[in-house]
Amino acid sequence: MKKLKEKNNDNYDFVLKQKVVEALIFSSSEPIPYDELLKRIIDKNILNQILENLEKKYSSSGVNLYVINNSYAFRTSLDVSEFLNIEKIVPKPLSRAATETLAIIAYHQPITRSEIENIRGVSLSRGTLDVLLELQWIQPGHRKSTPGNPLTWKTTNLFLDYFNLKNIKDLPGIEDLKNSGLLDKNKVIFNDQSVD
Amino acid sequence: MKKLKEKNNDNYDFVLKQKVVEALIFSSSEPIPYDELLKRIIDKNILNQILENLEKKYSSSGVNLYVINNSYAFRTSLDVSEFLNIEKIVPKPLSRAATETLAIIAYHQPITRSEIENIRGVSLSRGTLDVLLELQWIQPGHRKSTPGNPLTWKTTNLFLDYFNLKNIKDLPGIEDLKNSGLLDKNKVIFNDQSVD
Amino acid sequence: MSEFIYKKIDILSLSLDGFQGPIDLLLSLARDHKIDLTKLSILKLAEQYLEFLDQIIKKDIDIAAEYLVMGAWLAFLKSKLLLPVEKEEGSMTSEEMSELLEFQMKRLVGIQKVSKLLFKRHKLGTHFFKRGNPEIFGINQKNQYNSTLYDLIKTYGEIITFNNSKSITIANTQLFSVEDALNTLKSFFKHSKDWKDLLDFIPNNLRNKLERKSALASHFVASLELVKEGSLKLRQDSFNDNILLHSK
Repeated sequence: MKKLKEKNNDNYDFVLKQKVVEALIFSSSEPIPYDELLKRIIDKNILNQILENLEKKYSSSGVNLYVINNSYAFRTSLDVSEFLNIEKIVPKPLSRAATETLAIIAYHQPITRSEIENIRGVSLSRGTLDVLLELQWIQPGHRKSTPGNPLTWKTTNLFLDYFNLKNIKDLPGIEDLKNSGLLDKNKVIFNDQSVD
Repeated sequence: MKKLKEKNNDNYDFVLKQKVVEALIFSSSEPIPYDELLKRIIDKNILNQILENLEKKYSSSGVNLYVINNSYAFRTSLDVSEFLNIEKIVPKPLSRAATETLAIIAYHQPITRSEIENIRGVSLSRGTLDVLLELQWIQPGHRKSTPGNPLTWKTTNLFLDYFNLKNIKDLPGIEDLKNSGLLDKNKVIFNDQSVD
Repeated sequence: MSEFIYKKIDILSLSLDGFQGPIDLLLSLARDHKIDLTKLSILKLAEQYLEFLDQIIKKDIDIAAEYLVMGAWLAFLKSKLLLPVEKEEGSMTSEEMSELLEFQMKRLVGIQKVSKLLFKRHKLGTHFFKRGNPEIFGINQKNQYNSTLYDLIKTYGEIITFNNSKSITIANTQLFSVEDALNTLKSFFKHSKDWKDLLDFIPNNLRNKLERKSALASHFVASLELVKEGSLKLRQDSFNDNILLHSK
């Protein structure tokens, strides 16, 4: 009876250890070295058994266990990566110029290129609008009926989708920005200070 | 013979689709919306079946399938949380004003700034909404159709994900608050307390 | 009574760090006396609040200001509670007001409770983890950017702030220069040998105080300058008398 109980405990312990290894490999930002795993599991035999189990468990999944240089990582399986056309892309922030331009278009649309330049105080480089166009976050609007009929720019539905906005009107206004602390009032120098 | 082959094909197709969904969710660090998955799978019945299978398949693993507001993500299981002393992100503690404001937005959403101020009895100091916005826990909702069209605030899916919530109804104690009538944000004594 | 006041000051020091505002203070007063919110005597609470307000007004007027709205409201409520019931059209009865106040306090207690519950939950990155090494599928888009709404509106806020601080326009001032005053005095005394009051040089069409002050100051400085040069005499018979000028 006692033995059986012990055996059950052992089994529980093993299952828990396997879950720990699985979670560790999953959450690690880089392939996790065998030695690192051994530090938690202590027993080599148990760890080897766990890794073998996991390898088997994931072999027919959309994600497989890979061994790289004696380190372990989960990677999308080749059967589906082909299907999904996987490219490793490192997400990067938009450039400052592009973010500023996007923000100005979002708040002032429809707006011409020279109006954007006026607000930013610098001329727009060729690539800035291209980046936003390629992302399909902006699109040309109507032409303005001022001399030269300049083209205006406005945001797209994809832009709303990406930033999770239902409507362009739902962007916080200047007052909201002030109230939420996004506009640092101290930096603003009012030009209507009256002297008494 | 042909029939059998077709049947086999169907089955192969289903298995492949399941692998694709599994790979899609597994490879992402952020929750993937149901609609995004549906774009690849097309058939709702098949997708639902796949999601059910995956939920079951991972229920006793070190990694579980989480549903967050109709988006899907793999997260390490809570069973092993105490054994995963990996690099934890120690969150910078929020100010009391910020935690209360977050709770008010979460439980009363969508809610305007002045409604938040009425509930807390003090005006929102600058920087409070700013912090929550930077954490991407809140986002602007629609504008209210009352005079001035004030902006409302609501919580994001990242907020739900962070606090391990399936959806807003899953918020702790929300039923009690609702049943005792305390979620009424319109009951106020003093209307305009905020000094601007 | 002195003990009572001591306690109040205790609360005052609390209000400087953890405290947020009037409803919080009411709650704290209620909790101090271990009172069930539903059995709360609004009248007693109002009295204590007003007494507290009295104390801080003496100590720190700035903090007191934040508590005044609630104070005024409670004073009004107190007077209603003490006076015989009189039916006024459209105004709240004291019972309704007490009820509202109680509701506000309970609602804040509720929120404070759940906000604690919320932060006691298992948290992502502390108790459970996301995929540490995500792979990104590039199907339709080549570039994956991780811009957030926060980036967008913060950037816009910065542009607006920057533009505002950029456009400082200094208003044209209507101030009198000493140079102009010198010229006025010189040309006047070229032709006049009389004593002349300094105030007579101030144009009487000046609209505001500042301009008048400036005109007076610059003419006075100019006259001193001319005295120093030796071309002018100044005379003031007694303090507060007019200052008289005469060419030398």
